[in-house]
Amino acid sequence: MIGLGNYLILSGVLFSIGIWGVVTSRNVLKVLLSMELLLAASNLCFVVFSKFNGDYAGQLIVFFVILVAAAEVAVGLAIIVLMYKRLNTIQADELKEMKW
Amino acid sequence: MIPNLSLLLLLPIIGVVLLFMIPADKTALIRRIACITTFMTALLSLWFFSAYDHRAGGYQFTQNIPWVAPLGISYHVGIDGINSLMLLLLGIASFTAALISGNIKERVKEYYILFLITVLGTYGAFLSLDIFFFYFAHEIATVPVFLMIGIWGSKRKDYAAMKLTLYLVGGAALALVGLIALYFSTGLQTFDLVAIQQHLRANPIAVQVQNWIFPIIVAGFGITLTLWPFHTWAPVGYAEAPTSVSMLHAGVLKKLGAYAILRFAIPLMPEAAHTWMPLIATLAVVNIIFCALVALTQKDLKYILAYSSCSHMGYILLGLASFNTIGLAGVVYLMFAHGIMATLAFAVTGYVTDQTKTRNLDELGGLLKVMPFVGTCFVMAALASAGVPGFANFIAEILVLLGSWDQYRWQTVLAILGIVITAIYMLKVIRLGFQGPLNAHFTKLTDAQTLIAKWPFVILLGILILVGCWPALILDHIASSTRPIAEYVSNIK
Amino acid sequence: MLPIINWNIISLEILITFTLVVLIVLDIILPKGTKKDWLGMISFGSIFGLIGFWLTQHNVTGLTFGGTLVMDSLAWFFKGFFLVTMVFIFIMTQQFFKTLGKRRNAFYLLLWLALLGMSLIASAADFLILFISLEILTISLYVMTAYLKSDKLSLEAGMKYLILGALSSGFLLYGISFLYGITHSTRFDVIHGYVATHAMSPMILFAIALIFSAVGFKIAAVPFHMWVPDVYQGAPTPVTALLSVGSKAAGFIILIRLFFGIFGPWHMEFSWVLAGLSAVAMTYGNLVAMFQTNIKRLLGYSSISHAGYLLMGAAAGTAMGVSAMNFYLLGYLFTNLTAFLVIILFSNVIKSDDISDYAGLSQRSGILAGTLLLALVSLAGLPPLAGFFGKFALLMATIQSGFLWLALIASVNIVISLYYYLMIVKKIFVDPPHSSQTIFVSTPLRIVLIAGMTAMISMGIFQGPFFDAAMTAVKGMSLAHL
Amino acid sequence: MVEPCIVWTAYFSPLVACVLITLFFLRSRNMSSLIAIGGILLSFICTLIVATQIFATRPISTTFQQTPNGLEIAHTWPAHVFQQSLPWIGFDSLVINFGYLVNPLAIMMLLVVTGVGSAIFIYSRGYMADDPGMPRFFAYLSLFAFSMIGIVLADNLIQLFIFWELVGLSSYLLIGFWYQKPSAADAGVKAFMVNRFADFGFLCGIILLWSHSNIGFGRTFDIDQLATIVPHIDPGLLTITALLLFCGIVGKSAQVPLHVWLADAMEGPTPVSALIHAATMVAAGVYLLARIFFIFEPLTIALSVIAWVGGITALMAATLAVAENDIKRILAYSTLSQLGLMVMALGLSGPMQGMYHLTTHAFFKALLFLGAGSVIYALHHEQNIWKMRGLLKSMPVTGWTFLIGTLALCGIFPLSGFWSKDEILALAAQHNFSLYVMASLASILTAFYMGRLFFVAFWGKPAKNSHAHESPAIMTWPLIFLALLSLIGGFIGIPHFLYPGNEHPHLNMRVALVSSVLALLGLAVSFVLYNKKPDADPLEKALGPIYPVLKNKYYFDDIYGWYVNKLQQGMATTTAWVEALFIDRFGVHGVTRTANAAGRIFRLLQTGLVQFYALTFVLGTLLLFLMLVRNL
Amino acid sequence: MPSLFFYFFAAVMILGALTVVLARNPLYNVLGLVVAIFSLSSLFILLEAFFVGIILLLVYAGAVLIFFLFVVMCLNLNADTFTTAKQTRFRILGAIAGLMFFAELLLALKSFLLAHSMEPSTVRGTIETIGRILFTEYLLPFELTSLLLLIAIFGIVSLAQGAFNTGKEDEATL
Repeated sequence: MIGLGNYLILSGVLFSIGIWGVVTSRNVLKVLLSMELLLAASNLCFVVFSKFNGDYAGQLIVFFVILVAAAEVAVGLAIIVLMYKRLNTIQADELKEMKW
Repeated sequence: MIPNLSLLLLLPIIGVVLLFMIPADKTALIRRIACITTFMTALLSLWFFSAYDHRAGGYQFTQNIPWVAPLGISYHVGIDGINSLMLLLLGIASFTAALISGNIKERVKEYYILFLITVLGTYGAFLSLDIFFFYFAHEIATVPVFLMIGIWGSKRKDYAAMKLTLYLVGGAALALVGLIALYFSTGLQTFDLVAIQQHLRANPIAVQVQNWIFPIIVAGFGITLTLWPFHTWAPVGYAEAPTSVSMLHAGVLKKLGAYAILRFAIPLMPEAAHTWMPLIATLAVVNIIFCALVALTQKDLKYILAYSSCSHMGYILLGLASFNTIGLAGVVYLMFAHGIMATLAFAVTGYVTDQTKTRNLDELGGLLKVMPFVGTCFVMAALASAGVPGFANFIAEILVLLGSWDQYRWQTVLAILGIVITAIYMLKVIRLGFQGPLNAHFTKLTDAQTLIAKWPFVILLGILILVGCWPALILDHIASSTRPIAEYVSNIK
Repeated sequence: MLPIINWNIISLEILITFTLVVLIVLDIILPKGTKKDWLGMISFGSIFGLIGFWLTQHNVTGLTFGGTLVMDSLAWFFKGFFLVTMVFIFIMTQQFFKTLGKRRNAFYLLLWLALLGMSLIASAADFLILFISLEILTISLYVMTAYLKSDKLSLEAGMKYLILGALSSGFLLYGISFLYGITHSTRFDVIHGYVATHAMSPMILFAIALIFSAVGFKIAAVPFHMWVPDVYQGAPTPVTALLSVGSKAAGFIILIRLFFGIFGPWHMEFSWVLAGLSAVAMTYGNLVAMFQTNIKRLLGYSSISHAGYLLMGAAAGTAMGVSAMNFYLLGYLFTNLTAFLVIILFSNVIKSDDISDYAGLSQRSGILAGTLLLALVSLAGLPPLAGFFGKFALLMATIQSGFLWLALIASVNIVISLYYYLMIVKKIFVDPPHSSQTIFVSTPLRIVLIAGMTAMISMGIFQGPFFDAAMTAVKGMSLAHL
Repeated sequence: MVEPCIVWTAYFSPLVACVLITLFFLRSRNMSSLIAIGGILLSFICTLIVATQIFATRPISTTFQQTPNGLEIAHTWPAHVFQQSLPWIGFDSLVINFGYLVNPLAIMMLLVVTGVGSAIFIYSRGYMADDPGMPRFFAYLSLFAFSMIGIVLADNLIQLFIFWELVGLSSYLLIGFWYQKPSAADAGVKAFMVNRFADFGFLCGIILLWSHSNIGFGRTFDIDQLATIVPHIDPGLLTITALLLFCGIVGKSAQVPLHVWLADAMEGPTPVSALIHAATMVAAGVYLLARIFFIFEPLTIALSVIAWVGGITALMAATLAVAENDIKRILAYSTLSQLGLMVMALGLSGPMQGMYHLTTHAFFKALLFLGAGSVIYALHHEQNIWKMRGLLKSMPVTGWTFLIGTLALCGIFPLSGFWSKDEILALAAQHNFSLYVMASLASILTAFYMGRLFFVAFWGKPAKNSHAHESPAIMTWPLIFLALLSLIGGFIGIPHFLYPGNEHPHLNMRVALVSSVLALLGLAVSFVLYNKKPDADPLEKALGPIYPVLKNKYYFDDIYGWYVNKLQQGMATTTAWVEALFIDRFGVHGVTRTANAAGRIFRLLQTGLVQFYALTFVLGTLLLFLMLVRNL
Repeated sequence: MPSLFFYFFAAVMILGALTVVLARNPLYNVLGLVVAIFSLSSLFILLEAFFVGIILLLVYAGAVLIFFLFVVMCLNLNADTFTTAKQTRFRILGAIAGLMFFAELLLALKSFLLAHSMEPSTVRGTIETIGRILFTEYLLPFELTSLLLLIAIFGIVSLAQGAFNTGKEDEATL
C-alpha cells in the first residue's frame, strides 16, 4: 500500500533535486527550472496532505501556487531575456560585478 | 523667584538655536553669543552652587517630569553637594574654553554649535538624577567631540578622533548594559536614581548579581576615566584635539566616569564594591605609576599633560576604592581640582602651541622670557599638578591618600611615590619648555596682552589657588553628600 | 457558503487597489508626451489621503474572510508604517527617475502593488494569504530592482534577487505544506491551537526552519542575507530604500506573528536560536561593512546588522522586546529613508554612490550633510536620535530576558558600527571637497529633509508617544503569546 | 597671653608682601623691594614682641594639658607657649587645623629666620639692584620667608608639610631664578626633586603617624597632641615612622645621601644661598627634628641612625670642601658639614646643642655668604677663589667681617661658633667616641678649608688689574650686623632661650681645648700652604689619588645621574614600550586588527556568485533546523 | 495496482527532474520538467485531485513550460552555449546540499510517520467541489492572484519591452 510516507519521501527527493539544481546550475534558465521542481515538490505535499488529512485546502493551495509560479516565471523570464540582451549570456556566474 | 535647574540646559539650547540662525560669516557675533551663553550658564551654576544648602543635604532644586513612563524613565534633575560642584566646574571650564576658542579661525559657526552641544550634554549628565537621562545626556557629547577633533585637530586628528570616540562609546555601551541589568535587578521598573537608592536601602540586590553588574559598570565608566589599561585613547585624543576640546574633555567630560561610578556603582551596589574595590585600587596605582612613567618619556607637551591627566585619574580611582568619607570627599575634590588644573594646563599649552607651532619640548625653550604671564600660568598649573600645596590638587590628593591609607597601605605608598614622579616630569616640562635659553625663532612671540586674553587664565588660576587655600569653600558641600554614601557603604560590611 | 465579509477590515487595501486602478487608467489615458509627473503627484497626494484614512481605523479590529485576514493593533501599526514608508519612497522615486520619462509611471504602479502586498502581509492570518501577499510584494520588487534596464548592476541585482527570492519562496511553501500536513490547516488560529496543545516534533520544527529561512531572507538575517549587499547596491535607490525598510518590516511582522503568535507557546525553545542568529547577523554585518566603498552597499551590510539588533527583541520574546522591535523599526524607517533620500539627491548631482565622493559634503550643502550626519548617528545609535532609544529598548528587553551575553555583543557591535558610520561622517565633515560647487536642494525637498530630521530627533527625545504606540501595537495583537 | 593678631602678622606679612608684589608691583623695582623688606621687617618686629612676651614669663609647669577638639581649639598652656588653631579642613574623623604653636624653640628659630632674613632682604636690595627681575626676586624671597615662618610656627604636621613643600617650591624658584641659564634651571629642578623625593618618605611618615594616633581623641596631626600620644604607640612602628620622617629631614637638611642638591643650589643669586643655607631651608630640617624630638627621644635605633648620618655628612662634606675652588661652593660644603654636626647632635639626644649651633651658624653662615656675595658682586660674578687676591685690602668691610665669620665657623674662642660647636663635641665625646673623632676631624678640615679660602682670596696684595672695590652701604650694613651677632652669639644665652627649663651645660674644658687646638692647627696648615699664593692648588699633588675622588664629590652625582638617566629613564622607556607594544599594538590595535581581519575574511564570503548564495541559504536552513531540533 | 502506478510515475518524475538538473541542453531541461510535471499531475490524479491535476497540466505544461521553450528557442540557446563552461565546484556542493536536505527531511519525517499512520480519506478534488470552495472561502486569495498576474504583466511590459528587437537599443525608453 502506498502511504503518506512514500509520497512525502518522493516530494523530498524532488525538492532535494531541485536544491541540487538551483545550487549547481550556472545557467539561470536552469535555475529557474529547478525552482519549478521545488514548487512541484511542495504541490505534491499539499495534495498528499489534502488527501490524507481529508480536506480540500491543500488542493486549493496548489491551485494558487500554480498561479504564483506562473507570475514568477513570467517576471523571471523577462529578466533573463533582458540579461541575455544586455550581457549576452545567461550564465549565473557572469553576474559578479558586485561582490565583497 | 527661584531659578529652575532646567535653565542650565535651556541656555545652551538657546545658544545653539541662535547660532544656527546667524550667518556663518559673522564670526565676531557668533563668538560673543557662545561666550555669553557659557558665561550665563557658569554664573547660574555658581548661583546654584552657593544656593545649595549643605546643612540640609540631600537633593535640592529637584524637578521630576515623567518622560517614558512605561519604562520608568523620567526627566529628573536635582543637585547635591557633588554635582553642584561639578556643575560649577563645568561652568568655569566651558566659559574659559569658549574664551580660549578665539584661536579657531575656520568654520567658526560649526565649531561653536558643536561646542555648545557638548556643553549641553555635559550639563545634562551632571544634572540628572535619572540613570537613563544621565546616559542619554552624556552620549550627546560624543559626536560633537569627534567632529571637533576631526575638523580642528592637529596632526593625527583622524586617528585620535576615531580612537577617542570609539573608546568612549564602547565604554558607555558596556556601562549601559550594566545599568540596564541594574535596572532589572532592582525590580523597581524605574531609572530614577533617588527611588532606586531608597528602595535598595531596604532591599539590596543579591550579592552574586551585584558582583557581576558592578565590574561591568565600573569597567564601562572606567574607560571614560582612563582606567588602566583602557587609557590609551586619552593621550592621543587630548594631544590632537583643539585646545578648547582638550580643556573641556580632560577637565570635565572625563570626570563623568568617576561621577557615574560614585553615583551609580558604589552606593547602589555596596557589597560588590567591597568585593571589587581592592582590584580597582590596585589598578588605580598601576594607573598612577604607569602613566606617570610613560609621561616621563614623552617629548610632546600635550602628550605629557594627557598622560599626567591619566595618571591623576588613578588618585580618583584610589579614592573611590576607599569609599570612606575622607576618600570620597577627596575624590570629588580632586575631580574639581584636576578639572580646573587640566583646563588651565591645556589652555596654556594651546596658547603656547598656537604661537610656536610646535609641541615638541626639544624645540621649545626659555618661553618664560617672551611670555612671562602665560609661562607663569603654566608653571603654576604644572606645580598644581605635581601636588604642591597652595593649589587645590594638594588638598585633594592628601584627602585621597588619607582616605585610602587604612584599606590600601601599599597602594597608598605607591600613590605617594606617584606624586614624586609627577613632579619629575612636570619639572622636566618646565625646564625644557619654559626655562633655559630662548630659541631664536621665538623671540618675536607675544604674551597674552589684553585683559580678555588673560581672563581665562586668571579665572582658572584664581580658583585653583582659592580652593587650594580655603578648602571649606567646597568641602562642606562635598562632605555633606559623600558622607551618606560613605556611611552607607561602610556600614554594609 | 460565501463567508461573511467585514469590509471595514479590508477597506484600506480596497482603497489602495482603487487608487491603483485609477492610476492605471490615468497611465493609459495620459498623452504620450506628458512631461509632468502626474502619477507621482497623485500617488503622493493619495498616500496622504490614505494615511488620513488609516488614522481613522485605529479602533478597527477583527477577523474576516473566514479568519484568514485579521485587523489588530499590530496590523494597524504596520500599515501606517508602510504608508509612511511610501511617502518617502514616492519622493525618492520622483527624484530618482527624473530622467526616466514615461517608464516611471509603471514604476509607481508597481510601488502601489508593493504597498498592497505589504499591507496585506500586515493583516494576513493565513499562510496562503501570507504567501500570496508576500509574492505580490516580492515579485513587484523583482521587477523594480531590475528596472534600470540599461544599468548592468540593476540587472544583476534583479537576477540575484529573483533567484534567491524564488528559492526562499520555494522553501516557504514547502514549510507551509508541512505545517498544513501536521496541523490540517493554514490558518494562524488553528495552527496556534495546535501548537498550544502539542509538543514540538521534528517535523514541525523542520517546517518552522523552512519558513524561518524565508522570513530571514526578508529581514536579511545571516545566513539568508547573501542577496542583501548586491541587491542594495545594484537596485535603483528608491527600491533599495523600500527593501531596507518596507520589505524588512514586512519580514519582521511575519516574524512577530510567527514567534509571538503562532509558535508563541514554544518561544522559550527558539529564543536561544534567535539570539544566536542575532549575534551572528549584527557582527557579520558590521564587520564587513567596515570595508565598503559604496554607500548603498555599506547600508546593505548595515541593514544586515540592524536585522541582528532587531532579532535581539525577537530573542527576548517579551512584550518589551516586541515593542522595542516596533520602535526600532519606526526609528529605522525615518533614519534610513532620510539617508537614502540624501543619497539620491547627492547622486543626482554627482552621479556616484562612492563614499569617497562624499568628501567635503558639508561645505557643498549644509542641509544634506547635516541630514546625513543625523541619519548616520541615529543608525549608529547615539542620542538624542531615534536609533539610540531603539537600541536602548532592545538592550533592555534582551537583558530583561537574561541574554546578557547578547547585550554585551551588541554593545561591542555598536562600537564597530560607529567606526564605519563615523568614517563617513569624517568624509563629509572633515575631508576637503573634490569640487567647490554647491549642491542645490529645492525648498520642498528641504522641508522633507527637515521633516525627516525632526522625526529622528523627536523620536529620540520624546520617545514616550512613539513607544506607547509600539507597545499598544503589541498589546492588541491577536493570538499574542508574550 | 600675646595677642594672636601679632603672631598672625608675623606669620603672614611676607605672604602679603609676595601677593602685593605679584599682583601690582611686578614692574616697580623700588616698590617691590620696599614692600618685601617691609614685610620681613614687620614680621621680625612682631616676632620680637612675641619673644619678649614669651621670655618675660617663666615656666609654671612642664606638664601638658589637653582639651578635646572644638570648633576653635584654644589650649590652655603655660604662659611660655602660645597656640591658636583655626579649623581648616574638618569633617568627620579628619581634622586638619591651621594654627600656630609658639614655644621658646619656635620663637628662637623665628627670630633667626626673620632677623637674619631681614638682613638678607636688605642686602638683596643692593645685590640685585642691576637685575631686571628684581621684583620677581623679591616676590619669591617673600614667599620663601613666609614658607619658612610657616614651618616654624606650624602646629600640626600637615600644615608643617604644606610649608615644608612650599619651602621646596620657593627654593626651586629662587635657585632657578636665572632660569635662562641652564645650570641654574637644572639646579633648581635638582633641589626640588631631591626634596620631593625625601618628602615622599616624610609624607608616608606623617600619614603613618596619623593613622596610629587614634588614641584618646581620634586621629590627629596636632603636634602637641601627638606629644602625649606618642608614648602609647608601639616602638617598632614608631621607629619606622621616625625614620620615614627623618627622610624628609635628610632631604631638606641635605644630609648624606641626599646632599647633592645643596652645592648645585649655589647657582642661585647669592642672597638666596645665604637664605637657604643660613637661616631657612636647611635649618628647617634640624628645626623640625628638634620640634618633634619627642618622637625620636625613646628610639635608640632611630637616634643612632640619625647621629651616624649626621656624623658622616659632617666629615664627608668637610673633605669635599677642601678640593673646591668656587667660593660659594666651599661655603656650601661647610654648611653641609655644620648641618651634619647639628643632626649628629640631635642624634645624640641633644636638641639643645643642635639648635644652639643652628642659631650661631645662622649668624656666621649668613655673614659668610653675604660676604662672598659682596665679593662676587664686586668682581662681576667671579666665583673662583684662585682669581681673587688680596680682597682684604680692596674691600675692607667685607674682608674683615668675612674674617670674623671664618673664625666663628672654625670655632675660635670667643666667637659664637666656638661655644656652640663645643657643646656638640662635648656631647659626642660623652656618648660616642667614634662620632667625636669624626666631628673633630671635620673641625680640623673646616678650619683648613676656611683658612684656605681666606688666605687665597683675601690675604696678600690685591691683583694689579683688580677693580674690586667695597660694596655699597646697603650691602655692608647687614654684614656688620651679622658680624656683630657672630661675635656675641655665644654670650647672649641662646641655649637658655631655647629650652628655658633646662640646665645650661657647663663648658667642657678638655673638649674645648682640644677643638681649639685642632682648629688653630687647621688654620695654620692652610696658612703655610696658601700664604704664598701658589698659582695652582698644591693640594692637588699632595692628595694624589684622593683628589679626583674629592673633585668628583665621591661620585654621588654620577650615581644619581646613572639612576636618573639610566635606571629611571630606562624604567620609563620600558613602560612606554609596554604601553606601545602590549596595550596599544597587541591590545587595542590587536583587537581592531582582528576585527579588520575578520571583516576581510567574512567579506570574501560575499563572492558575488548567486549559486554560492543559494548554497548558503540552503545550508543555513539546514543548520537552523539542526539547532532547533537539538532541543528534542 | 495503484502502487505500481505510483512507483512508475515517481520514477518518471525523478528521471525528469534529474534531466532538468543534469542535461546540458536547455531544451532537454525544459522537456525534462515537462515530463516531471506530467508525472506529477498523474500522481495528483492518482490521489483523486482531479482538478489541480488537470490545472497543473494545463497551466504548467501547457503555458509556463511553453513559455520557457519559447525563450530558449528565441534566445537561440543551445548546448554549445554551455559546453565551453567548466563544471563548477557547485556541482558537488549542490549534491551534498541536496543530500543533506534529504537526510534532514527523513529525520523530520521519521517521527511524524511513526506517530501518524493515516489512511487516505475519501476526498475527491473534482471541479465542482474545488470550485465551490474556491469562490467562497478562497475568494480573497483568488482575487489577490489577479493582482499577482497584473504585476507579471507590468513586469514583462516594462522589462522585456523592446528586448526582442535585435540590434538597435531603444535607449529612450531606458
